[in-house]
Amino acid sequence: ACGTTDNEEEAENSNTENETEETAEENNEEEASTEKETIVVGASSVPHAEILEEAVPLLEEEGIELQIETYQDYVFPNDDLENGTLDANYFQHIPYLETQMEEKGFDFVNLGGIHFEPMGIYSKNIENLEDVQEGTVVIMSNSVSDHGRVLALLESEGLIKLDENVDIVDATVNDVVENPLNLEFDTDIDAGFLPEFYEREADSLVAINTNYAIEAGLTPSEDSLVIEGSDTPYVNVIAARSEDENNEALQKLVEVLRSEEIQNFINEKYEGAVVPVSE
Amino acid sequence: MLKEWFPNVIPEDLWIATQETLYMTSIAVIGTLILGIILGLLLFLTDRGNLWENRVIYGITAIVVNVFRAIPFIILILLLFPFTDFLLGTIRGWKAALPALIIGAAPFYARLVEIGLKEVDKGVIEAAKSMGARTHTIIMKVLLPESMPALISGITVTAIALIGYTAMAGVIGAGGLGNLAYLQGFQRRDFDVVLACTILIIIIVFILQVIGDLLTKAIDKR
Amino acid sequence: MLKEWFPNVIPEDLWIATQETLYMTSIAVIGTLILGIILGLLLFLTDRGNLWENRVIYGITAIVVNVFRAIPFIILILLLFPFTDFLLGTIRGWKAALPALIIGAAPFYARLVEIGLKEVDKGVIEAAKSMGARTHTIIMKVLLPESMPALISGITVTAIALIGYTAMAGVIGAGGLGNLAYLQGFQRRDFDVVLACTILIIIIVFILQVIGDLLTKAIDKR
Amino acid sequence: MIQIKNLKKVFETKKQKVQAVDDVSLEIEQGEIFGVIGYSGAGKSTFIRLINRLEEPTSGSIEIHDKDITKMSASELRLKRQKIGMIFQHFNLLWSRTVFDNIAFPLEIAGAPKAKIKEKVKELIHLVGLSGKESNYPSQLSGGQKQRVGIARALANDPEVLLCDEATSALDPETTDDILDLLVSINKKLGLTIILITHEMHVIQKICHRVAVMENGKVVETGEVLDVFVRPQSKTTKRFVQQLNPLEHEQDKLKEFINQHDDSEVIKLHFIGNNAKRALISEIAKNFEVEVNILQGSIAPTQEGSYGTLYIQLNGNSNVLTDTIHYIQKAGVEVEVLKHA
Amino acid sequence: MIQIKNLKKVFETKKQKVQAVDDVSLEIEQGEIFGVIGYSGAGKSTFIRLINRLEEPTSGSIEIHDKDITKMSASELRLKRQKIGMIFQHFNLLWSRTVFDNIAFPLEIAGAPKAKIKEKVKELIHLVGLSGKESNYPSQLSGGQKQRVGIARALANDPEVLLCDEATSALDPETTDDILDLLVSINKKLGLTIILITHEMHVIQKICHRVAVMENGKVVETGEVLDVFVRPQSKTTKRFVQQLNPLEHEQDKLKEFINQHDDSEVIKLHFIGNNAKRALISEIAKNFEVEVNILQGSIAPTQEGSYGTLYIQLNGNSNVLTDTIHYIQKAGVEVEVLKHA
Ligand SMILES: Nc1ncnc2c1ncn2[C@@H]1O[C@H](COP(=O)(O)OP(=O)(O)OP(=O)(O)O)[C@@H](O)[C@H]1O
Ligand SMILES: Nc1ncnc2c1ncn2[C@@H]1O[C@H](COP(=O)(O)OP(=O)(O)OP(=O)(O)O)[C@@H](O)[C@H]1O
Ligand SMILES: [Mg+2]
Ligand SMILES: [Mg+2]
Repeated sequence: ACGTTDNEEEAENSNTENETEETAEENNEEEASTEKETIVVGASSVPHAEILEEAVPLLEEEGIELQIETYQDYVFPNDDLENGTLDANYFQHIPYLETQMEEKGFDFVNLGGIHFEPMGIYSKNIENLEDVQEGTVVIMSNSVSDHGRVLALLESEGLIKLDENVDIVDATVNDVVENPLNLEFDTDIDAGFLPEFYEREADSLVAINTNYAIEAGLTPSEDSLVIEGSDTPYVNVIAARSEDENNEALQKLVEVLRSEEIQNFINEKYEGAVVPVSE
Repeated sequence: MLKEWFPNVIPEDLWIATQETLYMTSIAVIGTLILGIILGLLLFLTDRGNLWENRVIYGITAIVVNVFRAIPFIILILLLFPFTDFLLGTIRGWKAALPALIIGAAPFYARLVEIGLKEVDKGVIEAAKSMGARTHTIIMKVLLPESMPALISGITVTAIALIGYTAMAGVIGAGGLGNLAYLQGFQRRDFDVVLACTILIIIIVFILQVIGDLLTKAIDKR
Repeated sequence: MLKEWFPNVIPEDLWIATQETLYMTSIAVIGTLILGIILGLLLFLTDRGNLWENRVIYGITAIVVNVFRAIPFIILILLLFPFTDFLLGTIRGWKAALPALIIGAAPFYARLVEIGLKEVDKGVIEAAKSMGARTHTIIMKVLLPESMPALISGITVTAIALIGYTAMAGVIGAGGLGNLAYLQGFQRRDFDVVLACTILIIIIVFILQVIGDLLTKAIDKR
Repeated sequence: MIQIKNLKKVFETKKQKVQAVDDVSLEIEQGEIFGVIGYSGAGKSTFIRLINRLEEPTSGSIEIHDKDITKMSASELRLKRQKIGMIFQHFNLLWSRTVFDNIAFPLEIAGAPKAKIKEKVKELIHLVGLSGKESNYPSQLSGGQKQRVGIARALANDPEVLLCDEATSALDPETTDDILDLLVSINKKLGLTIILITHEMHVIQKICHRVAVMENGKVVETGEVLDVFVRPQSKTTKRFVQQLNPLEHEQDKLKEFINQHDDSEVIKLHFIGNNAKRALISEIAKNFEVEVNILQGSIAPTQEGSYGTLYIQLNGNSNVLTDTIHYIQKAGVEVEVLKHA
Repeated sequence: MIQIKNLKKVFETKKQKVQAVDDVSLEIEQGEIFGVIGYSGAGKSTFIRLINRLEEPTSGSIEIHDKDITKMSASELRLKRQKIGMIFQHFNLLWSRTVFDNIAFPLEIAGAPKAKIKEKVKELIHLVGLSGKESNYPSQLSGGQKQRVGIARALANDPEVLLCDEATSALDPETTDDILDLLVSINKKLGLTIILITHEMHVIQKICHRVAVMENGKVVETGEVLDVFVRPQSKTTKRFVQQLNPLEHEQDKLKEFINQHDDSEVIKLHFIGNNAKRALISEIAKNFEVEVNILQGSIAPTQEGSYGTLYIQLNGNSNVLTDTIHYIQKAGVEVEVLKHA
């Protein structure tokens, strides 16, 4: 099976049939909803796959079988959406989706935002951003799509200045034009390791996605030195091929994910690390 | 007890992942064995002072072997997409991981085969030559049998390394225990899942090692 | 030309990554060599019918070796954080990758060492015993020199595998060519970067292989 | 059958060049048993390995059945080698095969059918006296047993030529004799040509027709065995021939005897061919006023008549002694006077 | 010095149990050169390997200097072994070391200073005749040269006991003699005890004081060399003793001679000790009306007098022949009548 890590038994069953079904799937969707319909959604492990897992029984009631493919990286889910392996994916935020569509020429649509994970900057020893010393290390994940976000946060706090000609979303550490404190950037840590770095690199600033921060036992609202607010553009969305813009099953999926039940689940489970949106 | 010690472990997932690891590893081991022995023999035979001494073929084989050992696994997977797609019609799932696994591991095993073949007593090869044996016969009846303990220990080592590789094959949805440990365990910080997966991997490794050791011992008549 | 063929390659980055790879690999190779030979000797000597025959120590060594070979590399890195922190005072950068690299590669090399030692002529070990040699002397003057070609070929193979591992060490910011290929090349789809990194890796691998082969040939007097 | 012309082999090590085989020319007939002797390091093994091209000659040619083996293609060479058996100084058995399978190996190479292999191997195992050890591995054999496996293996494929590198040096006399008898009988029955390195002269004496003596890579002497035995030319050959009378060369001990009898003459008699049959000693004793005392020596029948050496002491009047010696010389026996009265 | 009691060694293979050494009890004196002979597979190598415990005995004890070696701790055994040199049947040289370094090895083990090692090794290389080959690797040596490296190595550390497993079987007679002389001189100078396996009886004859004959793991005969030579008891021993007269056992050839002279008597004379000095043959010729013809045989001086066998043919009147034989017997020479007139 294709690396799924689904919780639900229903999903489990389809897992083994997956290889044989894979080619047939595309046809199935086109024929639409006479029988039980199957949609395949690619997702990152946390929290996307977990949220989807919660939605499985709800969609079941609607006669839709949801199959979840979990991905380790951020490149293949879009590739697979393009080549038809997936019907939709749920792992990326709007800026990333847009860049990808532009660069790779993907013909995707945003079916709707589901949540955002506020990025926060934490440090074990530094109490306040005013106390940041000269030459302090800033640690962020190795996901290129996070870099602009973190830099934007730092800029908003006046620690650095970015090149005005560069779109914030695409900014990298090479676009820092003013760096009065000579901050050192460490940009290639696997996101999963960030809590460890927070713990052990006590004198650094660590930019952690809130979900990992919570897993590590931090309380974002109290422990963060600075955290993204709800005005963020980094909302995670369900993306699909443009031709499926009006696919009923996918519409249902978005609907269910924005339902009160799921929103409550998100709020309870992630305690602020993942914030549901229903725009 | 399982529930108590491993609250986040879903037995079915674990079972499926184990199967995936076993499938991937066993098929990849077979492929690696065949390809590795062929490449290893080529390296050995075309080397200076040996039966098929041939600088050109040796050079080419050495380059192939080294290049494929050198490429980071994730890049290798990427490079092999067209080939995998052509061969299997898909580039996802554990089957799609096989070409990369085999092509990643075979050059490595080829070197171990070469090391083993170099240890074969030259006098014995001479004896076979003096009997007028074809190179084919020398390979099948002298080189391989006389280096068998090293070949078996070598494939054991390679098989265990392959298990490590399968974890990386997770990026293309190959599944397996390593991937489960990373995604459900490490990323979600459910360390009981990591532990369970690791224990299962260790068990598999031990079984492989024991089989390898027993075979080596049974075969070694020196 | 560089600009034309590799528009996205930043030479300084490439240079730094190359250095990181070289540093990581060379120090890790030294560590692996030492640890691997010690573990390999332990495995060999405590095995049945050998000098230090000892079921318990053999069992423990085998378990240690197998467990560390079995754990997926990324999990190994995680597990080693406390140790790394204690040892180096940081878990960042290429130095922090060393413990995981060494502990990941040494068990593997240990098995290759064991294979090499098993090929040493038993008659020669007996000769040394008959002269009243201490085990220490037998190790230093018989086992190691007589298996030297296999040990050198083995460390060459391991060193090249280590280069592959350094790519994985990228997850903790260890840098290196493999990581550069992944981050700047793969993630951003700048395949010229992947190509440049791969070429550099291949060059390093070739240099390693040539050194290994030359050494083996110079040393093998059979 | 085998014509060797100007054969040379040079080994180069870092520090020196060794001329292991130096301009050797020889002819060996079909059905001949040809011995090669020489000191350790003389180049014997190298020479024999050149014959089936296990060692590439530096220069020179080796023709077997009028085909130059040094110019053969790989496949011709292979077929030729199937008919050249070789017994190695260091056995070179496959550790991974049992005694049975080691002996079966050349038959497998030649593509013999299973049933024939089985029969042939069983017969050979019996012939070399290894019955009961069929399924032992080489590591479970004694030195001599390994040697015998090597011999059986070399004979398995009914070779036309057999190259033996000290084939019996690890064997006790009884087993040696059995093996030599076996070789001779195959030689007679099938016309097998044998080239045999040894340092045991009685092996040469027992089975060889001709012998070559090597020294520093050169052949310093060749000829019929008896000729070489009787009239060894080089120092090396003389030393080897002494071995046949294993006690003869202990001249130190002989000296004690010589000095004890100051009034006697000590002479060395050399019997060549038929003369040894004559009752020489008793004739002397009857015809001359001398006392004859055999000090030391050895005498034996060979195919071309008796051959041997006796050291005898003659006591008597010096005139009589001179006459006696003349008498002996006239009888066709070589005399050497070691000590005058 | 070495006391061996009820020593047993059983090898078990899948198909059979081999009693390689079977209840051997022996005593070997300080300074003795002790030979061991026996057919291939008799258990000689196993026996000698038990003495320095390279092989663990199945049962029995081996005391060297009154200390049971089978009960020694590892470190005691190690120190003991430094004083027991061993020459292996298959040399067991380190391929990674040059001739010089191979010989230096036991000295390094014993912790000798560099300068002493250098001196000692040079001396040994000279003694075994390998000058000029110091920096060769074993793969660049001939069989006999390897053997000599093994010998030099075994002697390097001035051992008290030397175990030789066919130490000279790969050597030509000249080199063998040199090596044996070397061993004897060390034996005399330093009181080195030597246990020596060989199948060359002249080696036994030349240097051994006592000899044991093994058969199927058992010692079937032991004793002073001359005793065993003169009065071999077991069939095995007889067969080995024949080797000393390398031509004697060719009874087939002898028979031709015997049949040719129908009117003669063929007798075998056995000389033991001083009798061989007497002018027996000439006395017979003078005193009796017989013609004496020496057919075959060998005779030689040993330390305890001449020793040898002669086959002679007596032609004459049958009464006279009987008298002659009586005369010979009275002279103290053993007589065996092979063919009556
Ligand atoms: N490891 C073993 N396993 C089984 N049998 C063995 C083993 N080693 C020796 N033997 C058997 O024990 C017997 C005695 O062997 P050993 O090597 O002592 O003979 P040897 O007298 O030295 O003969 P040779 O003169 O041929 O060297 C032989 O029959 C041999 O096959
Ligand atoms: N590969 C080699 N490299 C260098 N020298 C060599 C090599 N092989 C043999 N020699 C040398 O060539 C000479 C002849 O060796 P060869 O083995 O032919 O001697 P041999 O007559 O068989 O002696 P032995 O009776 O001791 O076996 C020796 O001096 C040896 O040192
Ligand atoms: Mg030789
Ligand atoms: Mg033996």
